[in-house]
Amino acid sequence: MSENVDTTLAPRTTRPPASPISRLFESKQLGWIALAIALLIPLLIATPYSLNVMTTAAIFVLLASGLNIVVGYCGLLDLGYIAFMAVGAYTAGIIAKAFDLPLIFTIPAVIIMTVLAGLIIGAPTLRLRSDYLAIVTLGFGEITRITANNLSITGGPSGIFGIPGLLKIGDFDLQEPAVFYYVTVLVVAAFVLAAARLGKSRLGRAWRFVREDEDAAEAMGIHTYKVKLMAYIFGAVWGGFGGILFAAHLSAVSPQSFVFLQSALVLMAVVLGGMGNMRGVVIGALVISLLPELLRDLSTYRYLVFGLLLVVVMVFRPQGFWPARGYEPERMGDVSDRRLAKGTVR
Amino acid sequence: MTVVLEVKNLQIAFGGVKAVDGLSFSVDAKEIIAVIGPNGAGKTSAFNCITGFYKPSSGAVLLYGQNITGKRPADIAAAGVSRTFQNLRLFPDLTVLDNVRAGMHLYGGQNWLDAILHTPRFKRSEAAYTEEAHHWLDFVGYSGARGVPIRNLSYGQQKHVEIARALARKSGLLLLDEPAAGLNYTEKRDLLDLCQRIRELGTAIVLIEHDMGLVMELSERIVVMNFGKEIADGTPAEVKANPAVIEAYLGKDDDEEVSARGDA
Amino acid sequence: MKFGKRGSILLCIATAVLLTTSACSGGLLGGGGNGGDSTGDSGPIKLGMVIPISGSSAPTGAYMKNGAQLAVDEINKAGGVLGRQLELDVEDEACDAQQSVAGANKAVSNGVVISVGGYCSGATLPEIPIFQKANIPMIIPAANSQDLVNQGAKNVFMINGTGKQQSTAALAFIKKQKFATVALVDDNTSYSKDINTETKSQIEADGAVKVVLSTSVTAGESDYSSVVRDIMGAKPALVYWTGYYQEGGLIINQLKNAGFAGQIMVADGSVDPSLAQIAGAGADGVYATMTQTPDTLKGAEDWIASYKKAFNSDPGPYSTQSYDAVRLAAEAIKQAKSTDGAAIITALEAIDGFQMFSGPLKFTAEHTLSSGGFVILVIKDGKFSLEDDLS
Amino acid sequence: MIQLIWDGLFVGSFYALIALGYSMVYGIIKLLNFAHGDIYMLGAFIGFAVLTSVGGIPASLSIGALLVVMLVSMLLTGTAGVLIERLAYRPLRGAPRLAVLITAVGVSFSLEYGISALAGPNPRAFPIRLEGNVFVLLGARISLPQIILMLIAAMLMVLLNFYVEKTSTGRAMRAISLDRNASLLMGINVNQVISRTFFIGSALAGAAGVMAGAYYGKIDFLMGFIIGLKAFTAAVIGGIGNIKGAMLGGLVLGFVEAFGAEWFGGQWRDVFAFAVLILFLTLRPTGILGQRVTERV
Repeated sequence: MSENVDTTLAPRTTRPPASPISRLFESKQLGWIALAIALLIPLLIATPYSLNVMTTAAIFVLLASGLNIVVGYCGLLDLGYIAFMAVGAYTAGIIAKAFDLPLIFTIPAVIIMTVLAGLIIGAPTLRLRSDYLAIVTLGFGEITRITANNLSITGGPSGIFGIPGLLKIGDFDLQEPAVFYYVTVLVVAAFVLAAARLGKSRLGRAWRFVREDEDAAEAMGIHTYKVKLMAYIFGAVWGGFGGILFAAHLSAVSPQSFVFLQSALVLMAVVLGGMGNMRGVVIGALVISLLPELLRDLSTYRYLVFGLLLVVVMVFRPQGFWPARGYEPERMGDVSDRRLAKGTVR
Repeated sequence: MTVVLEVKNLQIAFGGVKAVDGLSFSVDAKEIIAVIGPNGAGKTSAFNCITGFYKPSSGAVLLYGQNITGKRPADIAAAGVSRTFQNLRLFPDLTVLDNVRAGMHLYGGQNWLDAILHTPRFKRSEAAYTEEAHHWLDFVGYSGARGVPIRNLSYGQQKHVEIARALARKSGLLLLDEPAAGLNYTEKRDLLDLCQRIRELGTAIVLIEHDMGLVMELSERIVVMNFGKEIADGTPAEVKANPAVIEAYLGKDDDEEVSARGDA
Repeated sequence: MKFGKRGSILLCIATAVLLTTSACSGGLLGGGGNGGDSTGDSGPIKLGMVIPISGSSAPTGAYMKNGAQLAVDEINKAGGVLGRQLELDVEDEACDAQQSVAGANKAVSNGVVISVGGYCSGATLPEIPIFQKANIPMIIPAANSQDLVNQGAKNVFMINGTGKQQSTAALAFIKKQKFATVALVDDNTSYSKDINTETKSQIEADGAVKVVLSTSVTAGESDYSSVVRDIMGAKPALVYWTGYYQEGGLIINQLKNAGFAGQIMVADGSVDPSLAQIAGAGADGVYATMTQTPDTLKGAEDWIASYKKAFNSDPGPYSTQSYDAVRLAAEAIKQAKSTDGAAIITALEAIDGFQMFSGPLKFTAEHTLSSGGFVILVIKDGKFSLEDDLS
Repeated sequence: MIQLIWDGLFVGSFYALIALGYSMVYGIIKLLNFAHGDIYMLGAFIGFAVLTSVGGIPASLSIGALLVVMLVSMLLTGTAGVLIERLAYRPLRGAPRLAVLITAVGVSFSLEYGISALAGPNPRAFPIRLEGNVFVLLGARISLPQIILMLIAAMLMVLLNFYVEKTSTGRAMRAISLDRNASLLMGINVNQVISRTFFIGSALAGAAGVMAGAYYGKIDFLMGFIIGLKAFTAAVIGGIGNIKGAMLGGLVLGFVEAFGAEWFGGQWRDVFAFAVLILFLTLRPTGILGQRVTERV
């Protein structure tokens, strides 16, 4: 997505000229600027409420970046994504509470459980087309929630509460709201960066190939089912970490937090922001999670507005507000050596 | 000469219709073979059987003597078969370079951890991917912009990219499905030349083609199919003289006949 | 996002550490408006109320808000507390943990000194550590899960009967009416399941009555034929529905349609005028375990009249408890002569005989009501009326 | 046991009515109309609005009134379906499936929370109630309203079947589901036929909504969500795109759920239904009556 100055002989006509604003938005430093802003905000406003809202938003960004791997990169419509967060939050909560451990030590278990969840949800869906896939993932999401509601190990309908904090060493408690906010922002930033980098690697390309044309990808030797499973697994792990942060933030986990609506909200963040473009998704997630807080009094109408927004965006801008632009630098370095028409018989 | 591909009595049926009914031929290294026949003769179905997209009802496909019948397309591709599609199957939203990189997926050279951490290994491998992608685009004589999405390209350019992608797979066998369709005279001459250069790389080519002039000039052997059955297999001269082939083409009232005469 | 400036990461981490340390020292830059301002001696005393304003429990939230507002207005008219006026700060929880935490934090940020909200147990649970950390006592008017006090947080006081007390009342009535067999049905929410399991264990410990069925249904559906089948098969003398009125109405209707001959009793979550509407003709004669409502209280006519005058509507479930919660909060602040959390908690623990709708108040050691105040109501002509005050 | 079968059959006939709309729309434009369950909810609320505005209706007239209200509701929900297709789905024809699906999710949200904003989030008691005698047949309790509603459902399905099999529009529908472009070339007004499909499917769901309101007596703005999922499950079990399959699938799902609830307990019923859906989709995605289709490369 980052653009260099174009120095090739290639015609530029096919590429829309970048306005100063879009150049700013495409800037490599944008991520760092955003992170800096996120880190500076508490200096201006640090009420428990504002910290709480911003922490929630940051966790939501993490979820959206994880779902973006599944939906945006790999094109697998997942309507039950929140199930991965549920698995992460419950695993972390149950273990931390049972052994009275700081949440941070539950990370290995959460990774194992979410990878398993990714495999379990991913494996049966590999052969399915997108619309069937959507329903099956929705089904899995509901199954996860209902199961958590019915089992006693998950605390049944009241869930788990009184979950220990992330980590506490002497007087230094990561659970202190301001500290926790910074921890969350840094963790989320790391995951967003990791997801963005994955997107621009061999695996990330394979995801896009599968999204664009599965048969052609197969013909190139890409095992589409392995690649899809990888997308699920990464999505699941991202969701799992979201779950740990969620459990630490609320100190309680209950099934009501993992209803279909939540999955739909994360999906909206991804879709509105621009599927496949990590920056757009981050913006989308911030909008979706902060807007309702700003409009707290209008909460009755927010899902109506969201629903209409989804339709309008899809009809007029199906690729989202800030989609992946799909350009990359032309040849770097030795532009003189084009070997263009070599061997062409005239 | 090593035998690259051997197709033995291949059959596939959809419902009651036998799309391919007893196709057998073999391909030697560096050989160029054409599969021709009227529309609906089962040529593309045969390709799909060979590359694993269809599971043949019976018969066998051997690659370098190894049985690859009924394997997954990805496994067959990994074993050394690359292909193009009848109607371009590129990745329309991805850049030209990314499309060619698809052919290089099996090169490996990095894993997900490298990607997240941006290790030197990752950077090396990405640079190698890019360089190689440029190389193959140069090789097929692609002259357009390379950092733009495929959508923005002309049909001819897209054809080039698809061949570059297939070549980047670096396999011993290349299946081209109607590579000349929609190309003008100069472009066809370029294609002819390209195929010769591909052969020089050590790659055998099997192509489905309707342009008889191209087929006659390019291929060493020709397999003729009609209604799923193989009706001839021989050198261009032999096939041209084969009464069954003539009947298949002249007996039918379609454009095959016209192009066969016009371009021969 | 190419990995451009390695230095900038270090910079960012450095900034973060810096900010973190400054954050620990309290109000970050410029001592931003952190909570606790109103612990000063001027301005109104703020009461936080985190209740459902949106979502499916929104109607109850409105009843609660009105009840609390009525008390606030009365106290203010009488001169306030400690010479200061009271002010209600209502935040939405939508019965969702995430929103309730945001709401609680907002209340803390707004500088409330005491919380008088809490309807959905699942959403109220995660509020506890937030108020606890801010040294803010919670008087919970409606949420009644035993889990709320099981954590042993010192700042939590429940003035609604707990699931345990409700179960005791149910058992007392069951024995009084000599129902030999009971079926317990919950809707798989924490409130409902709590009562179901508690009732079951109490009945089994008592031994006089037999539980022939204890099951759950999924809330939000229309067809409850499977539970109706189970009940018809188990043939209990009484079905005790511990869930909310939406499903309660459907189950009563479907049971009656299936020709169920036994009696039906519902828990307080189903005590709503809509229950009878949804249940249709079969609703008459359905019992309910409930704390006193203004409708059923003798001598509450004045209160109902002033409620009607203020809000132009009838009071509903938990209007009285919310009203009492505010009055209790005011009383505790008066006794403590301070808005300091610890002082208020001590004052609340010391309160004895404070008159509420449910009777004179005294907290137990675990901060629940010493007597639940549960009574038995019955539906007559589509309206709840007092059947048995269990005294 | 017989009771179980009867209960399953009764719920299944609701599923079938809604599944039909899913299946028809999927068959003709390969769209999973996520908002279809909410049309059912819309139907119930339209019925509610009509009955409330008319005022009290004597119980003796309730069946007649129900039929009239059902017709009105069918007309309106059918129109709503056509409008939704026109405004939300048609502009996206040819767009990636993901985009269309997300649009459908958006429509579903708009309907649910639009009604919630208009009628309030509280559940409403339906103004008329079908009451009737219960009699015991082969050990199963069967009530008169159940029989009436099942007869109405069966009648609607028979009519639909006749329409699809025997009329020219029905033939056009089947033609489009086989090959839209060829149908266009053959002079079929594809847009019109798609509109009609939406109308019929939505009208059936609207009828089911009114029936559910009258039978169960309670309606709320989220009532379509779960039943929509169930109906989709039914459509898949029967073979999506296949009208008889949708009917069969509805009844099968009704049975499966009744037995699942019996064996595992009511709180596991939905888990059981979804598990069956996932099993079907992975093991036999074409359903009971569907034809195996080879996807073209």
